[in-house]
Amino acid sequence: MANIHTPQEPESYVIEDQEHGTFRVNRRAFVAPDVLAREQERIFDRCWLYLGHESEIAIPGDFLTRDVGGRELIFVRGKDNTPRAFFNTCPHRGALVCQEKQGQDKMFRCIYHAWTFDLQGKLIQRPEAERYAPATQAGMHDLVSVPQLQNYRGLYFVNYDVNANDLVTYLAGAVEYIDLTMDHSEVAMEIVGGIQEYGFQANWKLLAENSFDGYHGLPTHATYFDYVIAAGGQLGDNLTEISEPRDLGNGHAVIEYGAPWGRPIAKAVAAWGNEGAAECAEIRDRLEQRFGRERAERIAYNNFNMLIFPNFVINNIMAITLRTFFPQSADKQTVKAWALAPVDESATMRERRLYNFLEFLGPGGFATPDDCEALRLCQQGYKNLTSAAWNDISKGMGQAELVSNDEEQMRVFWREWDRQMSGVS
Amino acid sequence: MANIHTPQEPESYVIEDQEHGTFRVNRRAFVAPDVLAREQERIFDRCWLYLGHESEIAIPGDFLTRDVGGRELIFVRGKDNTPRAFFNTCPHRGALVCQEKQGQDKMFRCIYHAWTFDLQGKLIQRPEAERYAPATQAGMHDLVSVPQLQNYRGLYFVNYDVNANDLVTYLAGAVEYIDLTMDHSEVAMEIVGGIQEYGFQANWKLLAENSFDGYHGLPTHATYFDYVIAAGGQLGDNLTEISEPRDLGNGHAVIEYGAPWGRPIAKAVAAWGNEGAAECAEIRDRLEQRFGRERAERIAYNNFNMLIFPNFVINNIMAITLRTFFPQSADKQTVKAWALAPVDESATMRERRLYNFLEFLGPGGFATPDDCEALRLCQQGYKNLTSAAWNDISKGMGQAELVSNDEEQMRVFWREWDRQMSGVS
Amino acid sequence: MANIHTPQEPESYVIEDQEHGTFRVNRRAFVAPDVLAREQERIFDRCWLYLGHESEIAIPGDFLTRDVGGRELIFVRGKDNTPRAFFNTCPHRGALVCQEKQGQDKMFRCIYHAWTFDLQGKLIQRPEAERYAPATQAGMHDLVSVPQLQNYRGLYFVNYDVNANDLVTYLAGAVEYIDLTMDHSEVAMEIVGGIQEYGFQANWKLLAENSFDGYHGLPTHATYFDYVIAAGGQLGDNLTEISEPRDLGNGHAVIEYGAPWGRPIAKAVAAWGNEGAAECAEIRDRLEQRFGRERAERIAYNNFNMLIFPNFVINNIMAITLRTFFPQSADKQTVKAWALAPVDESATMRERRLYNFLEFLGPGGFATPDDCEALRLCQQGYKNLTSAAWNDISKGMGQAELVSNDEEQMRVFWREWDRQMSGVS
Amino acid sequence: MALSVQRSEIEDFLYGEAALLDEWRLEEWLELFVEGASYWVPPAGSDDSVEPSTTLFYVADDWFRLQQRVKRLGKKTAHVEHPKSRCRHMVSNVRVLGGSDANFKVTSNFVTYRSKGGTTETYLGHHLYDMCVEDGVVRIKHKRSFLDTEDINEQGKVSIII
Amino acid sequence: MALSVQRSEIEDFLYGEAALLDEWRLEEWLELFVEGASYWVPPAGSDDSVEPSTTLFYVADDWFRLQQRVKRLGKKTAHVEHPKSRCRHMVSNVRVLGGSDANFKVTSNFVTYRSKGGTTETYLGHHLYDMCVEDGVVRIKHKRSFLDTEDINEQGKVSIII
Amino acid sequence: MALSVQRSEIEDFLYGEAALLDEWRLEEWLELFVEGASYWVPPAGSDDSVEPSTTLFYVADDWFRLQQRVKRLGKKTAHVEHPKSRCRHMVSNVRVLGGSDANFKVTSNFVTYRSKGGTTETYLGHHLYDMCVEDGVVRIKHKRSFLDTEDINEQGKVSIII
Ligand code: FES
Ligand code: FES
Ligand code: FES
Ligand SMILES: [Fe+3]
Ligand SMILES: [Fe+3]
Ligand SMILES: [Fe+3]
Repeated sequence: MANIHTPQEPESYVIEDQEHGTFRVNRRAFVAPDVLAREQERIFDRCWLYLGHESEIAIPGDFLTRDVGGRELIFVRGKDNTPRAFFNTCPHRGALVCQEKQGQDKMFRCIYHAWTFDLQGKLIQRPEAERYAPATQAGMHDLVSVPQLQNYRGLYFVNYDVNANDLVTYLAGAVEYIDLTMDHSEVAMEIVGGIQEYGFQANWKLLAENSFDGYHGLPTHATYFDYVIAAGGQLGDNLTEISEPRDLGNGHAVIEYGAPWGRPIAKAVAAWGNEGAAECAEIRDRLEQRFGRERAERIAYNNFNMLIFPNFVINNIMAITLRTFFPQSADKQTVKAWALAPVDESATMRERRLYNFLEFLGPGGFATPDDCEALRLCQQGYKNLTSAAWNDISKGMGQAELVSNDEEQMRVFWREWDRQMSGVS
Repeated sequence: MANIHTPQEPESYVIEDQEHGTFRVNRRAFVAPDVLAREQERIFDRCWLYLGHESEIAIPGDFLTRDVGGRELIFVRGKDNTPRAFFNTCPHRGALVCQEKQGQDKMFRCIYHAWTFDLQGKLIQRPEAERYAPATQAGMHDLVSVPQLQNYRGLYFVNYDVNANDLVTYLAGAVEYIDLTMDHSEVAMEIVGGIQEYGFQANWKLLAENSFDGYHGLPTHATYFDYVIAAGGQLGDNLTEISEPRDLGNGHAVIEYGAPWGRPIAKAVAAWGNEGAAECAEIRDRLEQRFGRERAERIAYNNFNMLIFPNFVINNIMAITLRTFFPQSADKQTVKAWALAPVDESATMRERRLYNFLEFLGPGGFATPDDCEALRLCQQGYKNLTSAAWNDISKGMGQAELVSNDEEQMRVFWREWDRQMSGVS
Repeated sequence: MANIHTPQEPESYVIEDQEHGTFRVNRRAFVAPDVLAREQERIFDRCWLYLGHESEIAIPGDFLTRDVGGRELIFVRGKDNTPRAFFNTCPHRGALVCQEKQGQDKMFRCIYHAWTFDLQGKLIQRPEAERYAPATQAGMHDLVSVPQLQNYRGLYFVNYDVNANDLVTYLAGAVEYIDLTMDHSEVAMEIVGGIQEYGFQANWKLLAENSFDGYHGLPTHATYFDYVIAAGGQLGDNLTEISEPRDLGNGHAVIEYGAPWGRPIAKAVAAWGNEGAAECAEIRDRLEQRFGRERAERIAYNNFNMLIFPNFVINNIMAITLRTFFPQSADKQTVKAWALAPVDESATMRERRLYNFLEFLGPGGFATPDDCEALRLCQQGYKNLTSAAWNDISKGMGQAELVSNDEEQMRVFWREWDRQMSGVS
Repeated sequence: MALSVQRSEIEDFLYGEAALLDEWRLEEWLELFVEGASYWVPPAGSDDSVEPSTTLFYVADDWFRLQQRVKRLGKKTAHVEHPKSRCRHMVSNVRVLGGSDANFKVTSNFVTYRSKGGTTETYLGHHLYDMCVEDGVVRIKHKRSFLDTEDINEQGKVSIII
Repeated sequence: MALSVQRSEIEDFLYGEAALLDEWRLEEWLELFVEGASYWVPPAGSDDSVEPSTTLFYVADDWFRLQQRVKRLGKKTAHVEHPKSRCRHMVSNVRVLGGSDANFKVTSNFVTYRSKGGTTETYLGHHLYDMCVEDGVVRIKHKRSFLDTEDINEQGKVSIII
Repeated sequence: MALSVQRSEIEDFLYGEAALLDEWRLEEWLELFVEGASYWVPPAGSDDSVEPSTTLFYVADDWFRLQQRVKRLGKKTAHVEHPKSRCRHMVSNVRVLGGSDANFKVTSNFVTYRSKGGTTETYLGHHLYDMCVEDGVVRIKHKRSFLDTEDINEQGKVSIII
């Protein structure tokens, strides 16, 4: 029997009780269609949403199509070498004007009546144009641009609210971690190997939490750590002692920590042999020359999982993954994930990076499928929300100092979610 | 991400600006469930809807079942040779009393408790009838007839509004084109080869527009015209110069035009050889004797695409197709299409007709699949309706004289749609 | 075209007219989502719902998981040999803590963060427990018990309304027929062979009616009776003359009647040979010693179909089946069915019982599939509800004495349904 | 005694069986069985070892009931299959698991599609056959059809021979 | 004249045909036919006996139109198949129904999957082939593809060779 | 050196492989590979030419990780597959594309069904095998499984061997 009878809204979805050290979230937030509609209106239609990386449209004429926040967009580099984002909708009767996932072209032609647009979105041709009255507004027959498109260090975001603050202000403390990532290269970073897309039956916020949930690591991913050990790693051997969650403002948060796995930049593991150790040492030296020892080691050894509110993840771990995810419905989401790498890394290191990536991440990895399964089971469990109504996110509350296995980073997410959903601006 | 956040209703769905020569339709009309519910109530529950052709139930006992406007109907020719339409619902506990798509029988027996009805819908038998009190109203246990069933020249329509005007008044100017079609035969017209049924992911109004959209012909159907030429046709060779849209009243409209393809009645093409040319000449002569030269050539050479509001199409082109379509949801529809032909045409001409039909029309034709694809892409494009909200249907506005490649005929449709949806009566 | 336009609610869904002997139910009750939501709130969230039989969790540590009334439950026998029912939802972030359909274990461990619960639902372990503040309420991190769990003679029911009356009061007259069933054994009754699960496209109330609809037997199940005869049975040969419906209170009702088929307890048929006849005679004698002749013969010869409101069926016929069913949506339901038998019956008799069961019941039986098909056709027929709005359930009204082929038992169901849906308490 | 048939002959036999089922020629289908043969369909998701004496099957026909089932399906009053559903039996992964002409085991995978009333139901799983060859003629002694899904909530019934 | 080919050779042929279709090598696919061959797709749920002269088919191509269909599908302006859909043709239950080298009948079951625009459509049914062998080369004279569903409301079109 | 195996033997081998996977006998399945073998699953909709060095695959296992994958799937802590899903691997259209005993190519089409948690997921596509025969024993050197759909939004994962 499906969850037919959704209970009334609680007085508050998020209840934080500092005194008793409890933080609870009402499970109706994960199942109710009315909540989803409000999220669309108050969160996805107002926040900066990740669109893509500059390297995905490297030269003029490169384009890709992507659904972002419920819209179908074209991300294209114009003749003038400027990246632009358009709604993929013909101004005539509305057909998608571009069907390819990505490509390189000089124009977009609608199949229905052959209206044709240049890379800057301008209508450049339509059959029997003489049968039209002169346009009353300039551009009324051009492709519509997204209200706002901005980038920080090659990461392009869109915002459907023309009045939203600028991107860098929005990113707030997240800028520091984007820098830590982009600084891996002396030349540029690039998306390698295209995109991983998959979907599963769980509310999108479950993946937001999971993306930087330190607590689940050992129990959920036992088989991955078995594998790391089988590959010659040791659970102790972290090269860094840090374990810390941080509130980055505007609902963004991060956990920074040490881990036993190898990092292409620049922490070698046994499996990579002397050759790998040498290469890592060299990379670290270069980093030291560029940034000094402390920052160099932070870049080289420290892992971090960061969520940029509401749904953009940068996990800088055994590889670097960018990830975003959107709801299809309250109980289903689709995920897009990418691997980011320095354009100037060696072929062997690139190989190690992708090998690392696949062993943990993605639909065939040793970890991600277990995450998705856990989240699916949560969604199932919420069928009981009339009687078992509250999630507990209290771990670490009232502790002198917080560690990355506590749940503070999720609390940061939920406080912002609650603020935006309550309509506080 | 699905289109979760449907925007508020616009002040008006249809905005016609004669002064600037623009006509726009808000795309919310194609995606919003509330619009669909209102269409059901104000359009499909009040307009005349096509049920079937008399030739489909030729003799007493012939029946067919068909879903029309969200209802499940039985169309049956009674013992008295009168066609009737009943709701296919048992008066007892509601089972469909007839499951066959079509057939020939003496009665309908419900499988659940064996209540049995004659061809006139009367309950003629039920087990243990003595356990029932005498009926309080006559016929309360008979099959329920549709509120109104009327036909014009063999085309049967139902109306679920018992107060609706009679069919002929409703058809208004469409009568002229029905006559032009039915006059093909000196005996009678018939449905040949049964029915083509298919569905696709686009709002039903997209197909209403498309059914008489002249503008899309060349770009959308380039491969069909390639084929016509490969078959020996020439794009020029039309035998008629007319190209004209007409408003037929009550939201019905038509475009009448010349085209290069062959018409079984009575325009030969090279591929048909001398024999075909001769046969067409002969048919045309007979027409001339019956109707005089002008009307004869109009019947023989002129093509027309007509939409009878809201959803019945007669396309008299390289063959004659009847077509109707109903929404399954805002973004999905199912289509029923038939071929109509003179009972008295020659076997070769019948062959040419069906050959013509299939080369253009239907799920395997060289044209229809491209239409459906274009409409599917429009529906996809409407995901962006919050930012790209308006369809443009302005072509030809402000022109001295309108041609069939303009969009006037769609404007006729939309004016009537807007009138009925606004509740104006 | 789907049923897009659901009509307004009628003044009353159930209209009983004693004077004219008519009883009608509005078909909107079977299709409208708002009705379903109200059923969930007023019926399924307030009535006693069947969970399972004690024999399914025979020893401490035995558990099963089952969806009941839209919830996911764990039914488990604790260390203390007490059966309990918990919501299958982790108190942490909500994952199902148990995925197996059934099994035997010492604890339940959540896969996400490894919180672990004992068989009594208590949290007994969680990683890094020291990072949590002391619990503010006892048990706030334990599995949540269902509000009420009670049993009558081994049949366990749950109630999601903590204020609901006790089970036995609720069962009212149904107790008599449960006793008649449980008295089959001198030791205990048990579920044999697990569970039959299936679903079909019909509103759940259609199956409620069908489960004790005597009227449909002969027409719907003609092939089954053909089979009984082919197997050597005779339609006459019933050993009992009774044919009677009874109102058992609180919406429960039953029909008790004779039938030609064999009953493992204790009516032999030709196919069972002398050996079977002898065994049945012996069983009947034992019954006579225990209960006297009259009750013994009632147990041995009388069949009954009982519906315990809203959705629990005990059919004591050619075998004993327990059955419950829940809506997935207004037009879809899933069914759970079991076979109940005396633990102490002979191997041959057990074989006959299961053989009997399968020949009539279940997805592969000679009868159930035809029932489901009839109900599916009713659901289809309700597409016409705007014009064919009323089910007729009048059979037997105004008759001096009612028989099991009348529809009184369905009227009992509908009167209670109407009372509860009208919010009368 | 050795086994005198190859996989290829068994495939011919099984493809022929599927065709008889698709064409609703059930009387002829019954002739593929030896007298006294049986036909079982255990609950979806069952292991190969399951027995009808201890588990509630969907179908557990002995020879008498199998004949009756075929008779039933031939009647207009077998409502669920009248009008007849349109079926297509896809057979693949045929494996002869050995034995002798007197008794050998065969397994195959199947996907059976059943279309009626506006929907198409998919049955998928594997068959286990006990077969024999007598004077060159292959016959079925025991057929078991295992549905390799968790349940039949979508299909709702086993009203056809899958 | 006898029939000189076995099922196994026909399977090689049909699996090869399926591969050409999956890879959109339609010009080569056309070479599997004799000149003057025809290709039919009757309405879903049709019986094998149906004829395009009396029934409205989805496809009833003579040799000319079949060639034109292949040409069309090679063009960017065949919008429904440009960009190309991704297809996979599953062939099973191959049966050689007899005849002579000059003309013999073959049937097979199929499930063809077509993915495009975010959905995957499933076509299922059976093929009937009239074939011939000339100096060891198998060729198709007449191909009929029967969709064993009630309708194509889900698929909506027959824009590929199924 | 010539190729000493026929399609029929390869079918026996592939049907046997499918059975091992359906029965979750992964250790035995691993024995079908030569030491140093590899197993790849590229993103849905990929062409046969795609390489894990330039594309982000779902699975790109060398011999070490393939062994580890089998180990992982044997553990209770491989949560997505514990409890085990019920799978059925349908293999069809087997074609031997030639080569020598030392190295030959085989392709087959597949539909793999995975049922768990109340849903059945369908994986469809084709396999490409590099194989060899040593003293009559067929072994896999390199297996690639191509999903012929646009994405895996419905399936969500490749947690089984497809
Ligand atoms: S819809 Fe794009 S040109 Fe008409
Ligand atoms: S429902 Fe038709 S006879 Fe009862
Ligand atoms: S959700 Fe169960 S332990 Fe975290
Ligand atoms: Fe994880
Ligand atoms: Fe068109
Ligand atoms: Fe019944």
